[in-house]
Amino acid sequence: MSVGTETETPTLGYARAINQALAEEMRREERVWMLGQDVGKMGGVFGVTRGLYDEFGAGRVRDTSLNETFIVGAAVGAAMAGTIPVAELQFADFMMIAGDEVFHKMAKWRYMHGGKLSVPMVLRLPTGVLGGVGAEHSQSLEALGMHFPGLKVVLPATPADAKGLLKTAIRDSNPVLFFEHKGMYRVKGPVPTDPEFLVPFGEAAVRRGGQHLTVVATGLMVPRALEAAAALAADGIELEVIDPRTLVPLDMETIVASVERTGRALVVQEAVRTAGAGAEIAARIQEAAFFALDAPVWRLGALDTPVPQSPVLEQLVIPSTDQITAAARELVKL
Amino acid sequence: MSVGTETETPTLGYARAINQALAEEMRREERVWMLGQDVGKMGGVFGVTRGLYDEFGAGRVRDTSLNETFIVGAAVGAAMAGTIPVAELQFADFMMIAGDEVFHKMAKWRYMHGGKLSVPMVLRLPTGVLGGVGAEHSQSLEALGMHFPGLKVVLPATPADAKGLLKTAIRDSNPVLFFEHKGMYRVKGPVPTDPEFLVPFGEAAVRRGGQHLTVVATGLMVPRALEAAAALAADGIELEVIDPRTLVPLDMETIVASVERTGRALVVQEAVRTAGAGAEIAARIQEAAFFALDAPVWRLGALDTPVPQSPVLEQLVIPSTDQITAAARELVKL
Amino acid sequence: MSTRTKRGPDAGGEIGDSELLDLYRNVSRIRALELLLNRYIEEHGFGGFWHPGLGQEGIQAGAVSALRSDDYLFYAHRGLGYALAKGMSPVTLLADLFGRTPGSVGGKGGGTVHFVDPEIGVMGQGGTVGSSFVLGAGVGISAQMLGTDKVVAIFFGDGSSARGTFHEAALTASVWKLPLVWICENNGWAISVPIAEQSPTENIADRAAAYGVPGVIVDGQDTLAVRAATEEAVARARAGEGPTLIEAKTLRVRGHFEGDKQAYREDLVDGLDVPRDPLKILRERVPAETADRIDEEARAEADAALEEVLAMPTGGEDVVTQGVWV
Amino acid sequence: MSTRTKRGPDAGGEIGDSELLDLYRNVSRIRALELLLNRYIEEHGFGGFWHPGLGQEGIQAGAVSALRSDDYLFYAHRGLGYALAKGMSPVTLLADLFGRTPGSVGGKGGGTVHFVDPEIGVMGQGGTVGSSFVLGAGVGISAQMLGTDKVVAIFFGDGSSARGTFHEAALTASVWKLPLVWICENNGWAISVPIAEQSPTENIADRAAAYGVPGVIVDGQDTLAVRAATEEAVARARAGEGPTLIEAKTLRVRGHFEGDKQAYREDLVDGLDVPRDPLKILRERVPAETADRIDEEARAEADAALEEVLAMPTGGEDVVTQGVWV
Ligand SMILES: Cc1ncc(C[n+]2csc(CCOP(=O)(O)OP(=O)(O)O)c2C)c(N)n1
Ligand SMILES: Cc1ncc(C[n+]2csc(CCOP(=O)(O)OP(=O)(O)O)c2C)c(N)n1
Ligand SMILES: [Mg+2]
Ligand SMILES: [Mg+2]
Repeated sequence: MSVGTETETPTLGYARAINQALAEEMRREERVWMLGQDVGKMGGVFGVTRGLYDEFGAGRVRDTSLNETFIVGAAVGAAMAGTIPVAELQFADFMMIAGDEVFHKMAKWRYMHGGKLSVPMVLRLPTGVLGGVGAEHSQSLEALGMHFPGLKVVLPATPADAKGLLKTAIRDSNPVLFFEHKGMYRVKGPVPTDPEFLVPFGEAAVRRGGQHLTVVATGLMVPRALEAAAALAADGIELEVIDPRTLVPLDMETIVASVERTGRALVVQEAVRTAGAGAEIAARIQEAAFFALDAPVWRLGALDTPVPQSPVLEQLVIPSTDQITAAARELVKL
Repeated sequence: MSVGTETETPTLGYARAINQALAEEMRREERVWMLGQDVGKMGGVFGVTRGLYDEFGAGRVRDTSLNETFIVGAAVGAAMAGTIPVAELQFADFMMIAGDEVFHKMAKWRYMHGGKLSVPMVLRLPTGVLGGVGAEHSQSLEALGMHFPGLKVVLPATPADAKGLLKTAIRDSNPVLFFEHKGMYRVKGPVPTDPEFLVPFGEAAVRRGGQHLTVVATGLMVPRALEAAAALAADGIELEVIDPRTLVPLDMETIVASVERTGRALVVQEAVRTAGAGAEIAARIQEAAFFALDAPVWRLGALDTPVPQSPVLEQLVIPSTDQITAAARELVKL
Repeated sequence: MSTRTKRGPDAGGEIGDSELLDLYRNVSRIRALELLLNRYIEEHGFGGFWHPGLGQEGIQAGAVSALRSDDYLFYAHRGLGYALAKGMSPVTLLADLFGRTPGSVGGKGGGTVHFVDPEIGVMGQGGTVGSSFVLGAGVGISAQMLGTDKVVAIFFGDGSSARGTFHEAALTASVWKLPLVWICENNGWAISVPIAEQSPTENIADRAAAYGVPGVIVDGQDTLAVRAATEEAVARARAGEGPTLIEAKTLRVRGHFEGDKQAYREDLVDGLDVPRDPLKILRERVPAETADRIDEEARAEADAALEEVLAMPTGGEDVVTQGVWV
Repeated sequence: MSTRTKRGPDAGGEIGDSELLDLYRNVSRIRALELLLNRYIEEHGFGGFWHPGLGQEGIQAGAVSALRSDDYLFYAHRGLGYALAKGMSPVTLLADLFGRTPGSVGGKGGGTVHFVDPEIGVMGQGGTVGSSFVLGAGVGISAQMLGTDKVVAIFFGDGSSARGTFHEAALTASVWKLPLVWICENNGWAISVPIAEQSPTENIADRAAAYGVPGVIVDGQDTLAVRAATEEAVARARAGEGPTLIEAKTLRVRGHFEGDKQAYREDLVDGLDVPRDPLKILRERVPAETADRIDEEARAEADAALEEVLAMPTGGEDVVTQGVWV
């Protein structure tokens, strides 16, 4: 990026990319608005919504009280009645406080009413480990979104995807859970400025090509998988790294086509391994590509423990680059 | 069972077996008590707790207001402070209303406090389809319990297990989610009267032996799988039907040993198929027994829709005996 | 803000003759459906839950009569009265109750019966009672943001008032002056739990002060009094002055659901007798012959509707997966 | 039940000389930790969240001084004062704050720092504020059922009072007369949202009437007044008369977390200046030399504790999976 001139894809942080998506969509469509704790004057506890209150005012950027059932429930109600709310919970974990609103009302209201109402809204969910924020502020809960039909589930792993997927989410007529990784807010990357830049749902991104092993990774695990791939390339082991980007809808075609070539698959997630999204992906891979597989589908995920608060312990719980490297190295030999 | 004389294993309904477990454990241990909506004078909306209020009084069988966060949260608090609460939510779905209490406080309080506190409690959760009670009263949400470490997850499929597992749950020092199938409350079966009859956690039950296909089924799917097995036996296809009984801990040994003999596995759950417990079980089977498998592990589960209210539509959503039969027949030929 | 009490038949505001007849007609129509369903279920049983609203018809019809047809409605689980009064047809409502495809939700909504008609603001129902507090507040936000002066009426029971969603919604709704009217049908019971065990205060409306909104107590058997109280609250909401909490005192005539043995209950009401019957109280304002004719029409309408509905199809695999996503 | 206000230094009840010194010592010890952490974080940064309680020490020490050592405590996220006053050592508390293995939770609790000491009733903390309302009520049930006369003190902020858990717990706690004391530290802010945007009523204590419990407003800068109000509430709870809602008026001196720029705030407090400083107000009751000596000891204790803690290990793979299940 040349300094001083605006190129098509300047470098931007993941958080700023989200901010840009919000600003662009609010400019484009008056009915889009935001609510959440401290999203207004403060610009969000992570600074993601900075400047939006000044541009759009208190009516469209609403600070709420400490009331998660209201934040999500009111968004659902507002969405049914003609506006397009983008609600923020300060931590994805807080979905569990508004579980009835997220997993029942937001997900099912349309179906329960025979398709006569729709719920066009986005719930922004800062997810994952951040370094020291503990068991109820660090979880990766995207699997839940897959188990309650009616939701779409998005998990961007790059600044460009953060922007393009959020814009698509806001334009989608369905309710969308948007898991933005708070540990990646400062990760920088190229981000298109075209206001019509949209990343479609249900199209996985092949982050790196390779013939020995298909690695399916999401969120923070994408850069770690790419690091592992770089390390293994030195030994002649070529990983194909696929980032599904959306879990609902899930692009199994791309994944299965890859596994049919490589004959092996490793699924990596930051979430607790047991009953996570990776279990679903692994189960589907072997359903669809069993006879092409040379080895079992392996999974890496967080240990079966809550996330401990200590930033040191926390990293022992989620998969590290080294663990991905080691698992991949072992799996290609099986 | 001979009429008039008490045998060791008289025939009892699933709901009465639960009632008996509650009564026995409350007699055995004074610190055991109950709370929930209408569990007292009314004896529960499904009649499961009938008679307990009369025997143990209002202090130990407490009717609450319409406050799910209180029901679960107060149970967690009480458990930390020296009593053993058995809380009831009227429908398992209502866990989502008390999501922070169930999946954070109940599950993680011990770990978050360095193991210095414990939460010996049981949360009783009437689960599954009942016939016409709709999207927010019919779900099978046991997979969530697996994804939040710290909980134990129990799913009895027979009256004897309902009793024996509940007694074990009450005596366990960990928090337990006890999913009792409300569609099976009237199912009858032999139930031991020995007050020390306990069914251990983490030991699957092999409901029927067979050499062609391992079927892993839970809850209402156990009798359906057994029906399917009976139908297929006529054609010389022998299913081995395994009921894990507890999902946390999960007895993979029994399942894997079976699959290593049969070479094939079908996992059946009433829950939404995507990201359910069956995904975890299928993923683990192929991890552990890949080289013994002759075919992919298949899964049956509910369609990716909320449960519709109509009793007719509802049965179209969850796996039927015929679907299990058909899938098993196809899978053994693969 | 202090709690006011309005009681007795004379508390009702002005009402024109034709409006009075409309109101009587709706109370009578709801009653006819209640009695019909009672009879049907006694004879045939029922899959699912039916929560009879017998005796609470006056609240439902009275309050809804104070709404404009484009105002929003979140009804409670006790009967079909709310939506009938708002303008949905008994055929649609019964079709929904019986899970038939031509109903407004096509057999998909429920637990307790759901129905929906966005055209006239009927916004549906959740299976978890009290979930409408936050949803309704959100509808109010949209109504405001879109520059309409529509009002959102939210019905709920005394039991449901204990939900945390009430607290979370009420605090912000009051600060934001959302156009809401909360109508609590206090029938003294949450299933088997009497009000004294649920509430530390005598009245639910006593909680209004905590939220800085007016609390109004009204005799729920007096349809005109309910209407008048709601009119005032609606006017306040429409004027941008924020929510009002109305508590209509009534009693649960039948069991929580049809079939409930009510062994927990000492003040059992006898059969279908309605103490201080709202229909009879309102009838005093209507010429007897007119009332008789309306009652007769209401019964005929209900009977015909049920007959029509029982002949309707329940869907199959073609409909079951529709409507999950747009 | 009406809301009463207690203000000013003379509102305090009787207090013996040695109790007064103990109280002063605790306010001073908390203050020393606050200032120490402020300095440390300025110099070294910090992983995790530190929510400074500077200026709120008097509420924390004053209220806790009204508890028995076997009474239960649910502290809030603003500082270490509550648990220090209850009897936990600054070494343990700082070890927990810095995620060290010898801390009471061994590096596992947090978000905001957690600590626990069941022996003296310190029952831990959730990462979701306001979750203690329902948990604390449950502890109160056990206390009652086990025949003890223990009381449960639950601290929370003005912001946290909006949680639905408060409503759900308060209704039943009042009906069941649970032995609870709710202590709201109203510092005027929930992160960036001022109290006027969170609450439709001027005072949080105004909500007490909705729950049929006494509401008491007290000057939170006046440690003795807080103590006196808490003593009364504790006596009431211990006597089986149920909960009391105490609102201590204070202000947030620093940012929500250390590092918060507070660009949203107009009434910024300058640096570490504490308006109406509770330490100074309480100091007036203590001989100056004694106070100086206590302050000096408090600083020394804090410094030594931090030094000790920074040399402590953070655990590794051996501890990380322990304590999930029993
Ligand atoms: C959140 C939730 N908890 C419990 C239930 C089960 N339930 C349905 S109605 C009801 C009682 C409601 O009482 P009230 O609000 O007074 O209404 P009423 O039935 O008396 O009309 C209960 C507990 C539910 N549907 N949702
Ligand atoms: C349920 C929940 N929502 C949001 C948060 C994030 N959060 C932490 S503290 C806080 C503000 C609390 O305000 P208040 O209760 O007044 O306490 P104060 O910080 O002023 O001491 C918020 C929003 C949280 N931890 N838990
Ligand atoms: Mg009621
Ligand atoms: Mg505050």
